[in-house]
Amino acid sequence: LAHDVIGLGLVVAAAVTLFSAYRVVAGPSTPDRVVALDTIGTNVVAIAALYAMWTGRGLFVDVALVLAIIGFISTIAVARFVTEGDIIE
Amino acid sequence: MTEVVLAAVLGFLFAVGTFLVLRRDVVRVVWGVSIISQAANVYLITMSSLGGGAVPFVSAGGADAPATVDPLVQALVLTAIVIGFGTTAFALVLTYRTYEEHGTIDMLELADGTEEA
Amino acid sequence: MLGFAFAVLWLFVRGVDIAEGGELVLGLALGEFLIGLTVGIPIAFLFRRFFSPTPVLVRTPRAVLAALQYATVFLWELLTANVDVAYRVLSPSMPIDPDVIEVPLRVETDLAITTIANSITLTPGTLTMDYDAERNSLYVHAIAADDPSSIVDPIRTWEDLALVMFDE
Amino acid sequence: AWTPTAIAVAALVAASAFFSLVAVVGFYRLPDVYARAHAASKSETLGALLGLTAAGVVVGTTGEVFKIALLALLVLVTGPTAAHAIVRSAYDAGTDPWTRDDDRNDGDARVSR
Amino acid sequence: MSRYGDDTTVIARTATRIVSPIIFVTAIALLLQGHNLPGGGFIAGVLTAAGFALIYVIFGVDYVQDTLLHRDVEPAFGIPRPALAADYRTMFALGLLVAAGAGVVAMFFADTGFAFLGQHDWLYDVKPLFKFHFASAFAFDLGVYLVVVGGLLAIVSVVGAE
Amino acid sequence: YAAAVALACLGLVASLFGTHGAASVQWIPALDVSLRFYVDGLSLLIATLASGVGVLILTYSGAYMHDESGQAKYYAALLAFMGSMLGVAFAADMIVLFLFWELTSLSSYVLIGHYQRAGPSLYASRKSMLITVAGGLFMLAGFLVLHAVSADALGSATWALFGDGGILMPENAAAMQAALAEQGLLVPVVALVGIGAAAKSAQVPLHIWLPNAMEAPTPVSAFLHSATMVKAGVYLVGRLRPLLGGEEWTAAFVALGLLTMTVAAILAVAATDIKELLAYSTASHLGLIIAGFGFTSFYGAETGAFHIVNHALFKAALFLVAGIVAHEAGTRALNELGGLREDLPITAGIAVIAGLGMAGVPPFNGFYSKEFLFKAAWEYATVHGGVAFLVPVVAVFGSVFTFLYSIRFVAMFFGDKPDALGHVHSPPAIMLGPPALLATLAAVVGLGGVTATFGVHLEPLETFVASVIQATGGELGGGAHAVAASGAAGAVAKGSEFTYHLPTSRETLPAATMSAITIVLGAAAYTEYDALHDRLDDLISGPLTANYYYDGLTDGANPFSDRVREAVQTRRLRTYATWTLAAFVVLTLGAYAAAEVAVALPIDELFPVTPPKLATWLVLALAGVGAAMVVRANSHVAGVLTLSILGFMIAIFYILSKAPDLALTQLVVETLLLVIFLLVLDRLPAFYGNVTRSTALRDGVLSVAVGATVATTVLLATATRPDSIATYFVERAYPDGGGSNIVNIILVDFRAFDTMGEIAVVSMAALSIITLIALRERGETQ
Amino acid sequence: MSPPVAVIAPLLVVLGTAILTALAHRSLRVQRALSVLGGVAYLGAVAYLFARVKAEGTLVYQLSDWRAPYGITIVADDLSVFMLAFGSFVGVAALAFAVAYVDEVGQRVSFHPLYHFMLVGVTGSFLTGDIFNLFVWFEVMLMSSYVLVVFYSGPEHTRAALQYVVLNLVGSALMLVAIGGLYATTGTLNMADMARRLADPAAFGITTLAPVLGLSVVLFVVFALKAGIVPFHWWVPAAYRAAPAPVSAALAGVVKKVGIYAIIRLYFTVFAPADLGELALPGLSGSGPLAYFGPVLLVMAIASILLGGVAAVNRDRIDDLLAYSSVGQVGFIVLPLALAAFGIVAGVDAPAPYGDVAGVSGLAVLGVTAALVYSLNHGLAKSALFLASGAIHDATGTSRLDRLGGLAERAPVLSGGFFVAAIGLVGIPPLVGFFGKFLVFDAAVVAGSELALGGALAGAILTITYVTRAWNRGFWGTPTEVVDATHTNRTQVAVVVVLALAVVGVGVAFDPVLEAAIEGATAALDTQGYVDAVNPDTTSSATSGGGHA
Repeated sequence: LAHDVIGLGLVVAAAVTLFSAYRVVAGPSTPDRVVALDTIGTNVVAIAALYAMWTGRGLFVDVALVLAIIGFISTIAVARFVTEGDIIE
Repeated sequence: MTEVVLAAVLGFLFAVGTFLVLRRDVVRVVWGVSIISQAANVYLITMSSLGGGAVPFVSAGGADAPATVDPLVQALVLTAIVIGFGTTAFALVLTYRTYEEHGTIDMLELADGTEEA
Repeated sequence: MLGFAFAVLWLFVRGVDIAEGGELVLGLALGEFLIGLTVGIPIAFLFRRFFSPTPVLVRTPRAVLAALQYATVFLWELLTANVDVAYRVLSPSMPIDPDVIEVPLRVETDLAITTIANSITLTPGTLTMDYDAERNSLYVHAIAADDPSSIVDPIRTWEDLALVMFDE
Repeated sequence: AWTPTAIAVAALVAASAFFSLVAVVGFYRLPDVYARAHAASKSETLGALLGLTAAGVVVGTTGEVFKIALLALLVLVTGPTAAHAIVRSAYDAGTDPWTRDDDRNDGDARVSR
Repeated sequence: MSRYGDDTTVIARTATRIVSPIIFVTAIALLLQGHNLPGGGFIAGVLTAAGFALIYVIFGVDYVQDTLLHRDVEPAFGIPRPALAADYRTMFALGLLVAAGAGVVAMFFADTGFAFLGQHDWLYDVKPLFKFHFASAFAFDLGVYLVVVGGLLAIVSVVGAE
Repeated sequence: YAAAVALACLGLVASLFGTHGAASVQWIPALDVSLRFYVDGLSLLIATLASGVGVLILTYSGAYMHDESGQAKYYAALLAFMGSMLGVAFAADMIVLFLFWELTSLSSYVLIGHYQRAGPSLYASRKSMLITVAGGLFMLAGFLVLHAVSADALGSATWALFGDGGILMPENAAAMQAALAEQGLLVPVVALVGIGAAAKSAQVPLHIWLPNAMEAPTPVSAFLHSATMVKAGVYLVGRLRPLLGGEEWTAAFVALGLLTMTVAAILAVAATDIKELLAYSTASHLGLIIAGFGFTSFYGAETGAFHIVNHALFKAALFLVAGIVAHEAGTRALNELGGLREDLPITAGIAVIAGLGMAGVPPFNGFYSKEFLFKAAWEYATVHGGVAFLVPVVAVFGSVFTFLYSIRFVAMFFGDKPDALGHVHSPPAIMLGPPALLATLAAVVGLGGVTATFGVHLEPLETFVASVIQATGGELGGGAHAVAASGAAGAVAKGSEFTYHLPTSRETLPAATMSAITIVLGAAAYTEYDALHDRLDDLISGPLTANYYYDGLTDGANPFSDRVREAVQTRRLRTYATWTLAAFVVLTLGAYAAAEVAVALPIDELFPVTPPKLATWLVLALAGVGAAMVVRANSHVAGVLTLSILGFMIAIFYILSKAPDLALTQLVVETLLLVIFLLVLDRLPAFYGNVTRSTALRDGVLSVAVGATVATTVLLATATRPDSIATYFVERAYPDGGGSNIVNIILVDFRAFDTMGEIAVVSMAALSIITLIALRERGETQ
Repeated sequence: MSPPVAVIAPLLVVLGTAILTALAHRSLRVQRALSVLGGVAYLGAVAYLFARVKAEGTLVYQLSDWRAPYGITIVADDLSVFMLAFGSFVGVAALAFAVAYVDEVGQRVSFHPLYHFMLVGVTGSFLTGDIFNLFVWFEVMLMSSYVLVVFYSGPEHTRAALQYVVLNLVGSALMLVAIGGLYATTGTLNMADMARRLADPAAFGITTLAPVLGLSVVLFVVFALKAGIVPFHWWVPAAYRAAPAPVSAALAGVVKKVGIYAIIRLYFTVFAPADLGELALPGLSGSGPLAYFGPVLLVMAIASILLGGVAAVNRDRIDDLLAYSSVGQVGFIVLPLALAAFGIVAGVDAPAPYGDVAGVSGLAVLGVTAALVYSLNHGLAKSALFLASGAIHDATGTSRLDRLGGLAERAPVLSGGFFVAAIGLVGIPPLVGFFGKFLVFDAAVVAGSELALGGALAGAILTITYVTRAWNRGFWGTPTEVVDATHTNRTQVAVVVVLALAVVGVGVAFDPVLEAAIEGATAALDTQGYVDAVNPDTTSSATSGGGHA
């Protein structure tokens, strides 16, 4: 049961990345591309964690850990870029 | 498992990469180059044609040696990723310098800048 | 002593297993803790200036209770918040009328402000848009803001919890 | 098999998948940037949180429970901060929030490019 | 305490203050557990560089420079503007030295080639507590870590100060 | 005091008289090329000529140019030239011969370019260098063929011309010739070597560098032209005569020789200044020598050998006289030089002796050698009959012109002196020394012939020329024809005894008549010399002369190379990338077609569908879609964001294919790349190149070709699973890697060298970005 | 000492110097001293390695002694030692020149580390024994040459660098593709092991060898791109012109050779024993990959000789002329390789000095020897010319021929060096150029292909035209006013003269060089010697991992 629910979760994650990728592409303005990207990032975090469950071994968790950090960093960087140009004043 | 899908996607990635490389403005060229190097990295992974088998981590204590996807390819890809990153970052800064020197970033009139001295 | 906090954090990161096979073996944890100490202290040394006067939360016991009940209220709000956001999003007629309201804050240590901002974002209906320093107030974007006060007073409850927690 | 941990895991994973979908649906349904950012990042953070607790319940040796706990804390802290950064940048980009009947009260705009 | 904060609100700053130790400790953890869990010098280096990049993004280079390392701002001659670049250069040169040194030093231990036969890990363990086997592949990892951190930070800070 | 040096080496040459040895020191034992020196008649002749004339020229130039700059370079080059000429004379193997051959052309290049400020001397030096070195290359090709052939003719391949196993040794010249013949390589070898010899000794059509080489100072041109350099070609022909002697050799060289003789003589008649006249006459006399060597009969060898001696004597004297005249009178134009007799008396005497020798008037020495040529031509005509008769006719025709211009040269000493000259004062004694010595030697040789009819021979000259003759093989017996007129007097009884005397006996009548005809015709034609002169002028301008082709070639090459370069080096990256990728696609598909690979589309194990497989498909599909969206991104920021989506997708793909720390690195690298992109992007202008349809179409086709190639490579490469070395890593990583993370163990422990190289790349990336930024402030090229 | 650490010594020396100069970026004099000291120590280490290899055959060195296919082996056999010998000489000469040529700030910022990293890449790629490592060292070499080309980031430096960077990034991606494919088909990264597996595929579970040809072509494209052969030579003129003179000397003398070496090593040793059945394309006879490469190389060689020669005739800047002529000379290097490929396919054998190595055809030995000798000549003469043009550029401020006249009077020593090097390029005996050309002609004659002979002759004549043209225009003639203001500084001239003398010296004492070249050629050609020098272990491993075919 847990196994196939997690399988389902994986498919959901793939779906989520697909839909939000559409938003990244067709988004009217830059910020909501970024929002889409950020959701994808955190979502992929959940995906990685789920996949860790799926294979049963827990070493994808610190992949997920790094992934969460990276998503956050890229969002912050893009958020700064959207406000005004150079990031490091 | 998914040679066909993978091969198609990889071919497509390379096609998009070269297409971008052939555009006029330098940023797209750099994009194309970075897409190509990332696709080359993925291509390397497919080379090991990942069949079944576990993660390439023997557990602590190292009893068994299950059939893992082979770790050599991952080492090669890891090296290739960082190398690609270094060169792409350099290419980026180079485009930025080119723009500073020439004032424009499209290839065409980069073409007919006069040559002197 | 914030090197000490880093040692604890290191314990968390390495994921030392305490209760493996029944009883807790502290030996391994202690070994890891010492490694954390040798790793944490240089980081603290490096970032000494970084953590500006993080309020040395002298743990007067009331603040500890306040922190505990803050965490429970936070968890509960988290669950209810997303339910009605999910409900609000999924219902065909989207009952949202978003508007930006401005909430002056009473806390002014910036750790308190940050916890307030984060907890607001995670509770239903509000997202902190901006914070301007000299007026010490938050711009909150409410998604279901039928009237400003029903949005403001859950923020007040968070505040007087935070006031107790950071005791200033 | 229906062991209690399996039920808990199934429930948590289902809930996390549900909240992730809600975030994406929120993406499409909500009209303007703030609402999108508002709904998406909030429920997305929660989705990740539930998935992580599911991982916490499931995982083998308890060595990694702390990692997952740390990951949960990280998602909890960086989620709203990222959303806040995005919304503020959108706000500085000058896209004004959409209201039901397009009237606004007591806000000011500061545009820098 | 000097002048910034015009466009980074306090929330972003304290969030970074809270998150960035986690990033650094994770990076060090990834470095130290490189041997038997996914880790190693690369990811640790790249992650630390990302952490520093985050700090540059939020706080800015000058803030890091004069409050963190209270280095004066004037770059020595021939260094681009952030004077930090000078000691990032030494950092990655040091990393290269550590990596090459780890190789050459291993050459003397087991008079084999320029590398490390199974590391004679000097596990100095005071027996009741931990046993910390310190691999000499770790020396190589440390070299890689220093190089990646120095290099990427030099890149980010130089391009950033641009 | 350079003369002292020359005297020293004349002494050395003198010491080699009469010896007959071969000395060799190893130079490159691997190729068995060794410095072989072989001393026999022909080489001694060339060596004495080079060193003897060298000594005279050096003393003469001591006075001639003691006021010009750059003398050290001049003397060094002259001595180097003489040394290399001696090398050519004594070289006994092909590579060493080629070595000294090229060295002569190099030193002549330096000598002709002596006036390095004057334009025409630069032009002349380049022309001579080009022609002689090009000729040398052809000759090298010929030698290589000879070398390759000698491998199976003599068993072991050698470079040696003489000494043991040398190809010109009499006992295996025949073997070589036979081997060349049945491989059909005889004609190309004769052609290649002929071109080399022709280039060097200024045969038609490669004679064009000769008149231009007049720019050099007179002693140089005298030295170069008359005495030595053009002798090198003749020496080569003489040297190879016993090897390649056959009727296609005769046909080739006689035609070449006689053609040069007439054309050069005509051009000499048309010349207007004395050095140019002497240059053309050198070319025609060399044609005569080559024609002589072309004949495989005994007379041919006699002509060649004897004429070399005579030509060196009178031509060197004439050049030095011309130098004196040009130096004192100041001008070189023929038509305002006249009546130099009463204030240049002894030079007049010298000029008369040398000039008449050149004309071939009895009893001067040129006459005997020309008569030998007539004998050779005549009995070649009698033997072959038919068209062979125009050989003597051409010989007579050419020698008429020779007679004409030589009388013209002598005539400028007689007659009235035009007042434009003023008083030409007599040259200092040591400028008169060498010409006087040469003229007396010429007179002695001439009188030797007169006394030969009365039976007193001058002994050493005849033995010397005899030794030269059988060095060039003398009578080439190879071949079916017998000497039809073998009724020659007892004079040729001992096979190689060489005498020259006035025509007394009866059967030299046709030769004597031919020479009489030339003298009469010449004297007749001399009266309206001027009319003849300016009719020749106007019909030699334009495309008849080879000069026109050479100038066309060199000047035409410049714009041609510009157009080639414009076509090739368009500074567009697009063309470069298209060429590179097109070549890549063509070569790879060619390789696949060549190896007829079977591309198998393994559809069948798409199933069973398991959720991670589905997830990876979705992710991969999304990666592809993301890449496509990058193309249609309408702003830089959008492109960067989709690129980072692509990065995320690839990271997920790594996670799903169980590569966690690859995912980690890919993710973090992706973020840092994103950060750097953003840092760089806001500095760049928002410029979006819009594409025209045609270019987009071509790019599309090319990129699809590239994609297809890569896709086939993927399909082919993953078709088979050989047993790779990864299994070894898996089970050895833990015990002696000491860690359970195999990837890290491989990176850090097994293949640490790659990691080393790769951190070098990272550090260089950092260093280079610092450099790019640091050197920005002073980026202007100094 | 047990395993020959001499093999790794040059690499360690250069790596150490690079690191130390990078560390000492404060004071310029320390950098210079360290850099020149490191260069000299590197030359010493290479000379020592050369002596060891000549004394006791190929030295193989397993890094951290993991058996060959599993660790990285470093092989110093006669071929790589030959290339390394003159590569290091040219590299150190260019370095000594750079100390006096590159300006102060550039040197203190990062010239020395970068240059030494380039030398690291060069040495690594010469000495390495496996393909991925070759890729890594290519990257190191490429990366440093990117930077060195943009060193003075003027407008058309950046432009040239941009094209160079983009082309090579695509090249390295393609190389990754080829290496991955090769690993997927043969299952190993080690060259010797790969040669062994290609020799009899069945023993290693390799079913088809067909894709190997394609993959080797992809690899060849990358090497051709690096060596600057014709359809891939686009970056050459721009990069050489944009780079500072010592860098372009190093590029022309060393980096180009790395491409040539990679071509020789991979095609003549590694891929030679693979037989793919009969090739299907018309006009190709024979069954090895060399049968396919023979004509390909021949066409590319002739094309590059003609194109380089013709384009070089009318250049009016010296380093432009030298750039095109180096494209032409590369044709001369590749031409005998094509003939060697023919030799191997058709099995013609050559006369004495080359014919007596067992098992390989004489022509192949002759071809590879000709290529090696010509690349030696090209390395020495061309880099002397580049350095001379740098010295001229530095002394007079311009390098346009029509503004240089009569340099021979004002700077006699420099022009003497230029003259000797130019003459060496033309092929006047007894300089090396003659022997290079002579061996190429000899190969053409022995192979009996007029096309090659004609191409070589045309190339030789074209070389004479542009060399005499450059010499007449630039050095003779009346001195112009920029020439009167020259003051050459003496280390530059000293380095040029040293290289010119090396050209003469190598020519006169050609015998040891030829033997070294012949041993290099034999080392390149007999794979069996190479394989059992490396001797990868033959654990026909019972556990074939993954379990499906």
